[in-house]
Amino acid sequence: MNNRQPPIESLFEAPEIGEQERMLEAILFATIEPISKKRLEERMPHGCDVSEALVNVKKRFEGRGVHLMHVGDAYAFRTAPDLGFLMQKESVETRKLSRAAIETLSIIAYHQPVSRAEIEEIRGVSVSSGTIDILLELEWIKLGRRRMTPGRPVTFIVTQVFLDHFGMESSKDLPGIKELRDSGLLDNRPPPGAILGVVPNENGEEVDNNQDQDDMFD
Amino acid sequence: MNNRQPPIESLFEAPEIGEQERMLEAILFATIEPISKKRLEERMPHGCDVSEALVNVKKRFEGRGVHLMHVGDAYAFRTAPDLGFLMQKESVETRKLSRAAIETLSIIAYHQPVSRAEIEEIRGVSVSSGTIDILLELEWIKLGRRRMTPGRPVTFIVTQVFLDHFGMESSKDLPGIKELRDSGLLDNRPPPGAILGVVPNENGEEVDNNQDQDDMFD
Amino acid sequence: MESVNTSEINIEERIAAESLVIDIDGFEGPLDVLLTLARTQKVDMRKISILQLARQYLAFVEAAKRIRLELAADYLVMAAWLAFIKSRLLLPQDASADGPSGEELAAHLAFQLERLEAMRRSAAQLMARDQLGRDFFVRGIPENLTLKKSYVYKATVLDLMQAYARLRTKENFKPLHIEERDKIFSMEQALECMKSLIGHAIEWSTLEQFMPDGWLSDPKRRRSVKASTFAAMLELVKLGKLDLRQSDTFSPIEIRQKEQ
Repeated sequence: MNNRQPPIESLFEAPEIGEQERMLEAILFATIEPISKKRLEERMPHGCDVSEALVNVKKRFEGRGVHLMHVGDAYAFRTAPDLGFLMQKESVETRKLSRAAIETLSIIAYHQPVSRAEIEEIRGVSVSSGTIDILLELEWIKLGRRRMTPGRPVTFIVTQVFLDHFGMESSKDLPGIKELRDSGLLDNRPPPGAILGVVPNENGEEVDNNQDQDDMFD
Repeated sequence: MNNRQPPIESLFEAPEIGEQERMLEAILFATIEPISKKRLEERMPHGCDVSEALVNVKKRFEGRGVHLMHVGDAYAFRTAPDLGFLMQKESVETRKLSRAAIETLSIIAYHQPVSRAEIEEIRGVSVSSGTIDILLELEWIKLGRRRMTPGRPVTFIVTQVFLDHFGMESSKDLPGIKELRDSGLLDNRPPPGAILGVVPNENGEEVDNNQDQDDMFD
Repeated sequence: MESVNTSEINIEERIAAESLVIDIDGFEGPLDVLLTLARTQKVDMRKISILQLARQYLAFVEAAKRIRLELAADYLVMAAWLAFIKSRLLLPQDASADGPSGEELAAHLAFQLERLEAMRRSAAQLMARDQLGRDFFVRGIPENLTLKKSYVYKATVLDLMQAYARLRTKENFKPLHIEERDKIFSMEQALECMKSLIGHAIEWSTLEQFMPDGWLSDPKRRRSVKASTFAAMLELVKLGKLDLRQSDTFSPIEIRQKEQ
């Protein structure tokens, strides 16, 4: 514990420069935002030479883990930029792909090369850019050749990363429709609500899959 | 600006001690809560001698406006207490504790681990749940181990937040604790005969302290 | 040995006792009162005369009774207890008597008082220490750890196949065709339609009369137009432009322009 007395008398006589530096250090440490020289002068005892003390404090922290930085017209302690890597913590989170993404991916895998319009036709709903972006970012799909039809739409194909992730040598390894049916996957119909109901897409927009809702009024 | 490169290679070779000190300064300056030595070691590059670096950093900041404080098994930078008068802006209005809460807190600090019945015996009155709740809420006390006596009462102990708040490294720093211990005032001296154990609770019902009331926590 | 006579307490003690009584709410139980009384003896807590203290306390209780102050049970329990200690201290020690001697009981009470006083003193010293947020301060601009979050997306071949299977199964159903929208009569349309008609509805008319021609033959269109006209009607009632009535459950709903 430090037993120096607060310099009450300093209202009339400024504390020595070393003490002024200690004061600046404490204020700069505890202040919740960068603080201007004017505000520092207001908070320091009367008669202090804040400019000189600031220069000294800045010098004292040169080359240390924390620097006195000039932020606009204000001052603040900041971690030395070269130590920023200590301030990061990596975290990896496992996420499940959204239904839209996995459906889009499966369409690309089974139908490649396939255009966005074709994906939309198969899914029966529009495909958001977000969905495509996630798949592109994952490097599971990439752009294929442009289709030689009006508008020259881009097509999508799956990548080597995709094949590696799913443990396939080529997209021909994907089970065919017949196999799907034989394995019972095609007969395993999802509950009607899941297909026929109002399904929000990944943007939270509701996509009306169902044209027969008005039955409720009969 | 400091252009030293982050020591990427340090996975295999620890940075020199001066660099380790800079790193500690950066980490400790950046955080509010005290950080345990173990956590510091996790965040520092492999092979660092955190203990030595901590001693050096502590020394470097001695007598400055900001100190490295040792709190329990953790470390934190705090402004020097003698400069508190400069900090009206940062002052946090703390809840004014009741006399009962203050006394209960100090009994827990000096007698820990201590059961509720023991606190009541020392104060000669029952301890309301509200008092305990306030101290728990402030995170100044927490539950300790159950006493291995009949009824297995819970005990209370003070926390690292408590030590941090009062600027103590451990409860050995409690004012006058050595004298109190030497004079036997911290001994658990059971009353001669059973009748002394009878202390009325706040409803005026007599509660036998020897049958620990703390069962209410069960 | 001093005799025990509560009427003999001196004026000073009485005043002290009465001020205690008046202040009773300021005390935290009988031990607190005892400690306050003990301080009036102006001796080291270890040299306190328990006998004298017991007398002081009993006088305090007597005084409280005299001014008919309701004392909490614990004050009376303490009084009984002190009377017991006093009798043990005053009577010659009976070697055959059970339980602790008067001296042992007195010593423990003295210990309790000394301990309570020590704790009070310590509490004061503790609170006088430099405190965080009052005398010393934490970092004002913490640089929190930035979490570099990265996501690993998980999907299996089975997920892929099931998704595809779901889509192919869906193909059995008719996709949504835009031309089917012509079977929908929107609420906006219904509102338009009704607003243009209510000016003429001076007499009660059924709701059906407000439904546009050509919408009632096709069942789907009839459903839609019924629903939207009904909703539009409610809206106009809410706006205070229509009155409505229905004579019985399921009987025709009738509306007319609200009278001005």
